[in-house]
Amino acid sequence: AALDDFKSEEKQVLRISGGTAHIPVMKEAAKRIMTINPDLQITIAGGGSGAGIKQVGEGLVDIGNSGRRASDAEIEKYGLGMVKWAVDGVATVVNPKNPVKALSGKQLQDIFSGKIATWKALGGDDRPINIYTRDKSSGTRSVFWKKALNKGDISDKANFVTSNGAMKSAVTNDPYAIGYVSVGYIDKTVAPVTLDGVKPTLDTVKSGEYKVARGLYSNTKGEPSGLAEKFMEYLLSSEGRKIVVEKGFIPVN
Amino acid sequence: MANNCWDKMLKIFSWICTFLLVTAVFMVIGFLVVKGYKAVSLELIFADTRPFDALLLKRQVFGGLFPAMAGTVSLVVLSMGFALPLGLASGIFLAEYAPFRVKWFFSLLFDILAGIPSIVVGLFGFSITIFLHHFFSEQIFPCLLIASLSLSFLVLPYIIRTTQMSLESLPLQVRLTAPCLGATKLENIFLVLLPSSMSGIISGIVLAIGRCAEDTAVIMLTGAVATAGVPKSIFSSFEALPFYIYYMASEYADHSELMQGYGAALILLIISAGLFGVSYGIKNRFATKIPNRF
Amino acid sequence: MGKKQIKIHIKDLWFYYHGRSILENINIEIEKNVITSIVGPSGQGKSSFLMTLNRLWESVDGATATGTVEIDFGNGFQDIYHKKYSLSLLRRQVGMVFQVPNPLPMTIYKNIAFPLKLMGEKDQDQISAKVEEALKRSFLWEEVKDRLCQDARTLSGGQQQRLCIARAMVLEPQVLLLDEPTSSLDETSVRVIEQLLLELKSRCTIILVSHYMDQVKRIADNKLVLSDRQFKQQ
Amino acid sequence: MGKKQIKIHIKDLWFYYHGRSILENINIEIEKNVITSIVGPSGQGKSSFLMTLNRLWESVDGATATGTVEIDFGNGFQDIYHKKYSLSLLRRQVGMVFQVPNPLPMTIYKNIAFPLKLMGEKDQDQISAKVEEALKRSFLWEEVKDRLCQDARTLSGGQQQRLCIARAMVLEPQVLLLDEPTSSLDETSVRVIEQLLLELKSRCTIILVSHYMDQVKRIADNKLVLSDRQFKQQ
Amino acid sequence: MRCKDTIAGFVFSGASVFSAAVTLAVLGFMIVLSLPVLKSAVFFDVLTAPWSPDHGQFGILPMIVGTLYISLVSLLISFPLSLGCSIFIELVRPDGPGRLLKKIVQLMTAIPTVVYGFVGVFLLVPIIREWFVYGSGMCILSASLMLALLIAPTMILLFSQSFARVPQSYLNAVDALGGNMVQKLWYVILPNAWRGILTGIILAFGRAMGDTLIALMISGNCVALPSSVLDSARTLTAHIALIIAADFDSIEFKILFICGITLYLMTSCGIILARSLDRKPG
Ligand SMILES: Nc1ncnc2c1ncn2[C@@H]1O[C@H](COP(=O)(O)OP(=O)(O)OP(=O)(O)O)[C@@H](O)[C@H]1O
Ligand SMILES: Nc1ncnc2c1ncn2[C@@H]1O[C@H](COP(=O)(O)OP(=O)(O)OP(=O)(O)O)[C@@H](O)[C@H]1O
Ligand SMILES: [Mg+2]
Ligand SMILES: [Mg+2]
Ligand SMILES: O=P([O-])([O-])[O-]
Repeated sequence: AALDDFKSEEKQVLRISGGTAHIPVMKEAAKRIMTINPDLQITIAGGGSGAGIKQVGEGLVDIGNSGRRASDAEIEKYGLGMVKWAVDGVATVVNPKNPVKALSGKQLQDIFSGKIATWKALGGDDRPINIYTRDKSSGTRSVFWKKALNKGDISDKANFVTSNGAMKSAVTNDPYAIGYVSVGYIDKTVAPVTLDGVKPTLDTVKSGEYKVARGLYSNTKGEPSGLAEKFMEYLLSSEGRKIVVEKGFIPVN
Repeated sequence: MANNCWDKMLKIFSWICTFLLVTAVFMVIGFLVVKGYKAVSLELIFADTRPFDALLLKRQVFGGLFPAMAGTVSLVVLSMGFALPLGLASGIFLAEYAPFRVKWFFSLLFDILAGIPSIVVGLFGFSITIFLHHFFSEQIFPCLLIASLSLSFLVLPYIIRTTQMSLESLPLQVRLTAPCLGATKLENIFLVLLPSSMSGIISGIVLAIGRCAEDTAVIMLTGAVATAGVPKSIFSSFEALPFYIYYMASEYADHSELMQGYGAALILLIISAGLFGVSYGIKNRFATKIPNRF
Repeated sequence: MGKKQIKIHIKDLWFYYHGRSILENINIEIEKNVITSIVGPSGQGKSSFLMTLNRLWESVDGATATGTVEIDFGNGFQDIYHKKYSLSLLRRQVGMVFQVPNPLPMTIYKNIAFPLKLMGEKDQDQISAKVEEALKRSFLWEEVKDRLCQDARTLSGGQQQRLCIARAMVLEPQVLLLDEPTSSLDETSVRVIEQLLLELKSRCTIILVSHYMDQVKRIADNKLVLSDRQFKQQ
Repeated sequence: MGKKQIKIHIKDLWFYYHGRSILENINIEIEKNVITSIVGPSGQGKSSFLMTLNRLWESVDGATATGTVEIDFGNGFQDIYHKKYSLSLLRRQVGMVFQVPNPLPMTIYKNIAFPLKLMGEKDQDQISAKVEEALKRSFLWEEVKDRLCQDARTLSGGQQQRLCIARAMVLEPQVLLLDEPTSSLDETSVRVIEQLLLELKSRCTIILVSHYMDQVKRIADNKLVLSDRQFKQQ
Repeated sequence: MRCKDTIAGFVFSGASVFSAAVTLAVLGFMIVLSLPVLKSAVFFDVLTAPWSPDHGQFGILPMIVGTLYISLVSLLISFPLSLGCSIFIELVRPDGPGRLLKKIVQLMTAIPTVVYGFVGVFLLVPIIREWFVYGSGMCILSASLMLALLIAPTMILLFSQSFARVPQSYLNAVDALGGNMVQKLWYVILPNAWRGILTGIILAFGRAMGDTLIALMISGNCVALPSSVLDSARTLTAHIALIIAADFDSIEFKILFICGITLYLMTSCGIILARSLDRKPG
């Protein structure tokens, strides 16, 4: 559907919450829709993929985003309708000042489990490694944990942040940080880490070379309807796909 | 002399403490002012929308503070709308009606309420919402209404206690004036006692407003979100200034968003200090202008 | 002087604060249209006694009074402590003025109009006529007629006290209770108020608590001395 | 009477509150081992004058004094306003007693022992000997010897005042300043304290501010009248 | 008239019963919602185990320790500072600066917590990281420093209030006996004002424990038991803010109410203690 479809809508509210990787795209789409029809109000909250699935399932929001596929149990329990509208990777990131820009999978697991505790051991400064992680609700975390860490431990000394955005700014601010964000979030304020020789970029994710990849989903309770349906259609429309590209993700065909 | 030496040390200690505290405070304020003053402009608030259009709600503001400020204002208005009548009535009850034991017990409860961490009040509000959503109506979500109700619980004890204390501190003579002329208890309260203690009550209310405008913990659990635009109904989520600052501090995307964070923090600081000044002014004005002969 | 007329009969009056007796078994009579002064050391219960005459103690925490107080408001003696006796009626007929002038936090005009409003008077012309009359009678009209809309608390102490007397007088009470009404005032104000009381005597029965023997000598017709929870007539 | 001995020389003393002068250009001498009384209307600066003699004004907001006050503590006249003059030394030699007795919130014994503790005295035997002596000297010993461990605030007014005098005397000051020390006491207590002062006269120079002319006549050797910011000897 | 009066009485008492009920409802609601956990066998684990949902461990001990650790350190920093400042205001009292300091302290009460958090993130955290050459700078020390500023006005105002309440006659007595300022403080002011001081400490401690934003923003929020002030830690309040997004049916979510109850009880005990101190004449 094109933007014009929204013009005819009555005054109403569309609630969106969940995955934080989705937020830039959601914000942009909302902005365009609300400009076309100021009567519409679209509210966007974070919380993480887990929260998105739960909240939409409970009927607290109209659209719940997730950075992972909802589990079969979840789909069954809530009768979710899913739309996958982008492909994304999860990249390990460090501060740009950090000389360590490549790691092996083993090294990465050892860092996150706390076995390797200083950058010196990896050829960097003689400073402890500050690990940043997300809480259990995060889809980014569950993908990273499964595909990059092979379900290895994450040290309990890790600092917690609440969103992809927060992860990025935490790593930007801390020269000795290591963390993980959605590939779409990478810009020059954080440096992606080459994992087992593959650099996480849009291209390597697209080509399937970079393994830590996932889809970005928007879920509704039951099949989408009303404004939520129009919103989803808009995301999949050519204009929506342009936004997806603009914000650094790979639109699905 | 040993004596003098101790004295000097105490003086030096107190000067050092003062110096440290004042420096720290000025560092906090100065840091915001130095970093944030450039960001403060109409554009910070209205972004590229024309202020006039925004104020008339003709157009949505994106990337500006306007929705957050509008959210905070609605939040303050609503929560004071709940807390004020309730608080004044309870304060009047405690001061004028309650027998000693009841007064003792209730003021203990209100002191406890004043001490409850705001996040716990937020948790309370949130779980009430979920409860209602499950068992009452699918249409109840965390929203402006819920947030302002929870906030009103947070500031309720302040209003109750200031009302009670201002009423109680009135001298017996003032209390007896109207009864002497044949007034009933109610007439006495509304025509004499409340007007006489107005300055104390108002400055308490202004401080409560400041608390509403400032609190983050309650609203982040009860409906404040990252993007919502100007709230259109009391049943929708909303943006708020303090939550915006928190959000920007943890996940600004680029330099311009960071600057908005600084600007927002500075504006909130100015609003809070302004409210404080107003409350202070009210207290002083009433205290000095009208000679208090009682 | 003609035959003495009695205005108030007090029989067997006891007064307590939190169960501690302040006045015990008071039996006295108060003459009509004269100034009766009450003197005695501080803390003996002079103010408390006045409060028994308009039941003001009922608004004070911990105070109790027992006994009968009969006042003749023109239709024979009636016990004001009787259950059915209306409190607001009583207070309209027994005015009271305190030691420290206590204007209400409103304009001068509204201060005087206040008791009328409480009575339910609605007619604005009537009210303003009565306000003017009360202010004139208390020698205050000339001083305040141009500033009736100012806050009453901006008046001087003596003016405030006269305002309070005018406020008490606007309902035309038959009994006026005055609790050390001049003790916070300067010499000139005191004289003006004493003059005023002497004028008022013709229309109401005045009971005046005073610390100043001079004053009592100057204006009182009768003197009651309170000591040891009892009155002694002198 | 033998030749007069001078204890205090006051030269060119000015005293101010917030820049407003209270005492102007005072030049007087105070005789040794007699009772000098200071009289004058209220608010003239009598208390302020006493405070200039032990520099107590330095603890009062907005007070300033200039000039020289020379006291002979046995080794010639020394200017107590000299920069190097130790404040605590001075206050130990110039005792002071206030109008309202001000016992500290501790036991009777500790009240008297307090100045000794301030001085750094550690020897308990010495302290208790001195306390006993001071109490005896102020006629208080018999009354309190069985209750030394009670809170001093349980004493009667007169006893409290004698306690304060005892406390001031325990450091054996050579000058004793008394600011209306009997004005809050009953007749009997007043007499006892007057008696006490006459006794103390032999060991210290007493300066007594008093409102009561009778008292001044009874016990003072010299009388200074303060009026218009100046002293007039009478 | 009578009728109006009675109705008003009912309205007023109704309002206050409602307000009082809110206080109890907050506790009641949390107890009801955490009943499943309270009843089950995990309850004891909850208070002692570490937090590791991946391994099925839901202990809040690290958060309790974190809360106490951060509040205590902030108190340790803030108490001497506040004492010094109130001595400055009430005892040393240089004319101008004394009054100015009081104004500044009163103004401080108006600074929003989120502003302290914001400044903490961008000013304090980098400084701490560079000075101590350890960790990320998001640590107990950073949070405590900011909290110390937050609670200082509470203490300073209460301290100076109770200093000012010491009767002038006591102070005069010490002055006239040649005592100096330290002796005055030690022998007269502190013995008389200690209730006020203790009340101030308790209330400030409650304030520190109850604050969410500062800890959430700058203490790092890690779930390990902290072992030094430079370690990152998580408070109960921050824990609530972080976990609130969890599934409503999960144990994690129910544990939040245990956190809430813990906070509620800790602050209420403080209030009751402070009140019982305040009631007796000092
Ligand atoms: N509200 C009150 N509660 C308890 N006791 C009171 C109260 N008001 C007064 N009293 C006590 O009742 C006694 C009589 O008080 P009252 O004010 O009648 O004395 P008074 O003769 O008017 O004294 P004064 O000359 O000082 O005005 C006093 O001992 C006083 O302590
Ligand atoms: N702390 C103060 N600040 C400013 N002015 C003061 C202060 N104390 C006293 N004064 C003023 O200084 C003047 C002298 O006061 P002082 O107490 O010395 O008088 P006094 O002769 O002892 O009076 P009294 O007989 O009433 O005790 C008075 O006019 C008083 O108003
Ligand atoms: Mg009286
Ligand atoms: Mg004096
Ligand atoms: O916030 P997430 O995208 O990591 O679920």
